[in-house]
Amino acid sequence: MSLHPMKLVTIVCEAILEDRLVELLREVGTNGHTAFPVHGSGNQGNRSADISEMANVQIQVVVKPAIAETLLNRLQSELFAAFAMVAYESDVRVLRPDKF
Amino acid sequence: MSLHPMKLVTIVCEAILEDRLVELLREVGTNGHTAFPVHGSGNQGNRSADISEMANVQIQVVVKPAIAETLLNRLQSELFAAFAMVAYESDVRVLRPDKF
Amino acid sequence: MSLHPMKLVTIVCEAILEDRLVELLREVGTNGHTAFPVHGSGNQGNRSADISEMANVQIQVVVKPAIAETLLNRLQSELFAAFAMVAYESDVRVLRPDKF
Amino acid sequence: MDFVTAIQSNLLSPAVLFFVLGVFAAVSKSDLKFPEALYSTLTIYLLTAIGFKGGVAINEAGISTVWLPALAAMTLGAVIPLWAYPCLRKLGKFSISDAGAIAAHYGSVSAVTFIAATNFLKSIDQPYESYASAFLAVMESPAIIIGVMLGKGALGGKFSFSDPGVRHALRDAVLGKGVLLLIGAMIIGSLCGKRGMASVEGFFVTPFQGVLALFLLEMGMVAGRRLGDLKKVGLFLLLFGITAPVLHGSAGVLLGHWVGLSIGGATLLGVLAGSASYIAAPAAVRLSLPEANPTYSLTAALAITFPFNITVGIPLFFELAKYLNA
Amino acid sequence: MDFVTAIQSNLLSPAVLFFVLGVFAAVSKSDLKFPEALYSTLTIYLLTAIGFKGGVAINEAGISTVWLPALAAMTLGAVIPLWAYPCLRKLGKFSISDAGAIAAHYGSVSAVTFIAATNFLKSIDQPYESYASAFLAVMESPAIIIGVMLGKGALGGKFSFSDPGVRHALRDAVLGKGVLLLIGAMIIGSLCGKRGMASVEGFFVTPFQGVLALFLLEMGMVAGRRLGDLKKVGLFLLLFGITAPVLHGSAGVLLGHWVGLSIGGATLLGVLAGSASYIAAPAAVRLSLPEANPTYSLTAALAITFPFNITVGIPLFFELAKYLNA
Amino acid sequence: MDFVTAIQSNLLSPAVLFFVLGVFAAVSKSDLKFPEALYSTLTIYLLTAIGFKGGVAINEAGISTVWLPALAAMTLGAVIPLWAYPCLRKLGKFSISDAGAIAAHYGSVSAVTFIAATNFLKSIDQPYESYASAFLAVMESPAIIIGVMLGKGALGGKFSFSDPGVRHALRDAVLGKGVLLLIGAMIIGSLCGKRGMASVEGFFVTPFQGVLALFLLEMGMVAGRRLGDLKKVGLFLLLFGITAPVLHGSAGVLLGHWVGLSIGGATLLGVLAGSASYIAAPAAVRLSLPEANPTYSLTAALAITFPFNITVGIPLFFELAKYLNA
Ligand SMILES: Nc1ncnc2c1ncn2[C@@H]1O[C@H](COP(=O)(O)O)[C@@H](O)[C@H]1O
Ligand SMILES: Nc1ncnc2c1ncn2[C@@H]1O[C@H](COP(=O)(O)O)[C@@H](O)[C@H]1O
Ligand SMILES: Nc1ncnc2c1ncn2[C@@H]1O[C@H](COP(=O)(O)O)[C@@H](O)[C@H]1O
Ligand code: NA
Ligand code: NA
Ligand code: NA
Repeated sequence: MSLHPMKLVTIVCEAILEDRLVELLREVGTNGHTAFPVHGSGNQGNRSADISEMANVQIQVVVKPAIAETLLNRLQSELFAAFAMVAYESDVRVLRPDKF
Repeated sequence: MSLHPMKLVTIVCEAILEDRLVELLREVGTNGHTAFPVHGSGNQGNRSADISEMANVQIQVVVKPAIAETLLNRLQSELFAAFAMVAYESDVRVLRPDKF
Repeated sequence: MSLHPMKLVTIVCEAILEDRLVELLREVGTNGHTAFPVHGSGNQGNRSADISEMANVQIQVVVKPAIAETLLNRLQSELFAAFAMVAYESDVRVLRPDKF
Repeated sequence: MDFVTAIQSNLLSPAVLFFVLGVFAAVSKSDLKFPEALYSTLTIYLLTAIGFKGGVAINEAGISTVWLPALAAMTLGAVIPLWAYPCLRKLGKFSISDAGAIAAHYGSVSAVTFIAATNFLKSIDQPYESYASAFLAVMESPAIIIGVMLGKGALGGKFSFSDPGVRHALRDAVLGKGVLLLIGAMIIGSLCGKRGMASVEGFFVTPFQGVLALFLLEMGMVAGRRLGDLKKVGLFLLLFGITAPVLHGSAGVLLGHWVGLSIGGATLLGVLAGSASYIAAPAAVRLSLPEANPTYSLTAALAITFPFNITVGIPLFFELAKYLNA
Repeated sequence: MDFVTAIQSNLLSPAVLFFVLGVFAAVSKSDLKFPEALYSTLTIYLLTAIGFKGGVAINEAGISTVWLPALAAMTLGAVIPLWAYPCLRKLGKFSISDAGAIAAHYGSVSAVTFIAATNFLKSIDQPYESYASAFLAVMESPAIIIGVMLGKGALGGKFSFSDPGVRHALRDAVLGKGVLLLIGAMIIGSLCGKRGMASVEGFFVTPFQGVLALFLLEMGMVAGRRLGDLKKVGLFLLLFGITAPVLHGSAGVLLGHWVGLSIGGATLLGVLAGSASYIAAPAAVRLSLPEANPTYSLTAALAITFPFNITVGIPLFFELAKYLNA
Repeated sequence: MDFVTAIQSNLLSPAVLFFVLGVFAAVSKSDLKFPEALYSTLTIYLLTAIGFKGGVAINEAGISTVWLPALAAMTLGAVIPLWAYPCLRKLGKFSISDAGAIAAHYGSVSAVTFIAATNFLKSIDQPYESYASAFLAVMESPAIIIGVMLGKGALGGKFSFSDPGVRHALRDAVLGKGVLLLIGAMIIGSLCGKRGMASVEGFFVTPFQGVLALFLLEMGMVAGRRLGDLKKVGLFLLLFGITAPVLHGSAGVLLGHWVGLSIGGATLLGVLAGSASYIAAPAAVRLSLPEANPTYSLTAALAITFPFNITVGIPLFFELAKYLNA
């Protein structure tokens, strides 16, 4: 078995942004994503998900390192200022590198 | 405090596979798992979770490195071909190594 | 783009502990958290989330390394013995280090 | 009432109009979305209610009245995949497992289509055998089992009952949530009879038609979201998705007429035969025939045959039943 | 019945009392929590039911009766943000986008407040034009569009229709789930008429008032959880949250009286004008005016204006309508 | 009607049969699963409905009629853990916290068992004091508080009211969702009276018995999934899970008879005393007595005592009440 290094980018943001984020993901060249219904808290206060307007979504995407960088840069320049969100990157290893 | 390195294996797949995957996890010797209801997209198209047949599940399991390898190999040989799924491995650190 | 190393602490525990954990997070100085409704299994048996008493929650928090250590230590001393739970730490990189 | 009036009366029912609204919501990319828990809840409710009502009706009618048409229905369900499979293989050029999977879906039945048909009959005051949901219950499983056997290569002699996939299909065909709720509630209804019905009528009967309307709103969205997949399934499956319900449905009406069902009852048997499963079959088939591409069967059942039956099929089978009886 | 009796009768209704219980549950930090799926389900149910009933009423009354008051309602919804915006800018010192966002919320309407008002009227046996939910349907969108245009800087000439934010708002104002369900169900109801209503009455009418009570329990919790945010929004918005409904509501009652609505109908138009949206507007405004702080508009609409209307506003507008008619 | 007929009539009710179907679904590993949101929704509905109806009944009967039997009920709930605790310690060899936890569950009450009992009485046309749900409301908390105090070592003098665990239990026993909904809805019902009931009857009464049947289907699955845990809890707890309801239930019937309740009312007090909590108690106890193993109390309450009461207990207590009254 040989494992290949990839980046996992995790984004937590207002659920209302989901469609727009998925579009952005496609624009930077990702092949898929996974979305989690979540709630939480942060600088913009509690997001308790009691009503859909206050729900969050976490989006995770496994990508090649170059794409991770583009993605984070675009989040920074286009969305960080106006929306409640966090994003981070970490290292993962996959079996089928050409899938991502 | 001393932290001990472990592997975290993450599997995203069709929700219908959940029971079968949990069985497989047990067979390779894991002690527990965590499951998330998720939706997403990938090579096999959108999995929007609007009906249960189109829902995904993410399964995460903290394991000793040797088990991670066995697990990923079995996923590769038994499930990757026929089902919509991704799997990856990453490094984590735990306080109670004998729990895993 | 410059990325800054942070720790991601992941805690999976009985859903009933959620409020208490969030309080503890605040006490150790975190700025936010993300919570996932999950189910799973472990040493304390199946937690199938069929009723809310048997549901789990996963809490993830991005923190400075020093806080991660404090947090894990407090979990160990205050909660590990009495509740069904696991906790682990991993490395992530963020764009806005002062947010965490 | 002729065919056009029948179609019209069907199209102007709340159920069908809410279905259309759902398709519109999906196609126009509205942010309307039903929580998955609501979809499951509505499914559980509809299956339980229809099963329970059918059981009470069996209790009233007596098993001696029910067994013959039920057996006919069951046989029909088992036979449909046997002819559909070679047709899908030869004409449609589908792989063995894909052909088996699609055959399983079309031999099995759609509870919601059946319920919509009972609503249609009720709205035009056409009586029907109220134990007809027994047909629904017994038609779910046989086709799934036979379809999976075919998809495993039964015709090529490759098939064996010890195959885990086949055993899984057998289990799921009998214990899957659709069958379990229908048969379970039916047994309960037949044990409780009228007295039991009196106590739960305010839940299983009073709001039933409105719940169906709400469910069809969701089904419209579910179908609408799959319209994009129509391109992927190819022209043959598009045609199959409309021809199959007409053929199977007509066979069902004929058979119903032949075993002595009323116009309403024969219509319902036609609707069942003509419908394709999207609750019981997909789950059972996915794990038993993992090589089969679920996009084919699900798109055909959900985005072609279901809308066709809901709008045109139901009044069509009704007209046929009327014609046979005249 | 004078004002005090009207308030009293309103306060002692199950709906309002369950709202109070919800606020208590939130404030006392009880572990009572509605699953999000339940909140969505109740919203879908209430919007669909009210739309459908309104459509049936339009079918009965004829479009010739409905168009004038509906047009008046729509105009009122469009005008409110035009006066609220400068007031929020000048007196409240809000930023352009915040002022536009708040104006959009207050020009648009709250379906639940409307439903609570119809319940109030029913409970005191006060008749009203049952097609009044058509006003609800047409008042949701215009204010959102105008509020977003203002928030984008329309008054400073900075605004353009090709702005993606504005186009998004236009889309959402027309295809957002609130509007889509209301208008869609209304069209369905007007196509089906009484006959369709008969079949789904057991779902859309029988349990309706009880479902509203349950929903208000949840709304009480939702509002209660936001009481802590009152500190953040400042004194001006607190005052605005109470003054605006009184002013807008009175204007609505006057206008209703003027276009010939009955006491009940004028009350409902007042309630609509006085209410602030928390379903349609937040979603549309958030993506169109991302720089606006949603805490302002949501707290004002949910934690101030909504409770005010539910308890005091509804009987107030009713008394005003009665007074005008006397 | 003798005991056998009573049991039979109870076993053939939709509610009990759906419970059996649920157990079968779980044991046969069917893929039937209720979404968690549905479980919560049904719980909220049942608690609210039963509380509201009870409140309306109190409004009718007057507090002067209700207070004595309610006080008796409350006392009974407080006394049960006081005898159960030493029995669990001495005979069952349980740890201090486990014994306290189990005692809390058995002193507290199961709303669903109570509701099933009212359904049973209704189905055999046996009248009962309709304010009896007040007993349910006042019996939830005391036992939890006393059980937690015992589990914290109150008998060994180790207990203190400033202990955070105890304060948590006090809070939860009063503000936990079960108690809050029951008492809250009861107060609302007693404020609204008949007039309020008229408006929400179509939701809180009409579908009530059917909703209970659906809920018992889910409870059957929940109990069925825990059957495997029976091995873990040991023989003593198995016996306790059947003996305790019989003893407590008989005491309840006796006490009810003694304070002047009718046959139906005494039956209900017996059912309450004999039932074990699985909504209020588990949540409160888990955080207050974290060292207690929740498998013990939850398995005993859910997988032993609940099925026993639903099937045998209810007709048993009814027969006893009849016998006392003869
Ligand atoms: N330090 C953190 N760790 C994990 N999740 C976070 C953190 N901070 C914020 N979040 C998540 O990101 C969302 C938006 O954060 P914010 O923009 O800080 O309000 C929150 O509602 C949380 O779900
Ligand atoms: N690059 C990716 N990053 C994160 N999740 C993915 C990715 N690709 C696929 N997935 C998830 O895995 C599921 C199956 O993927 P696939 O087999 O590619 O269709 C998708 O529905 C997603 O939930
Ligand atoms: N090895 C593991 N990997 C991932 N999640 C786990 C693991 N072990 C336990 N868990 C999660 O933590 C919860 C409590 O674990 P435990 O205390 O071992 O029963 C379980 O219900 C799982 O959701
Ligand atoms: Na069929
Ligand atoms: Na308004
Ligand atoms: Na008890």
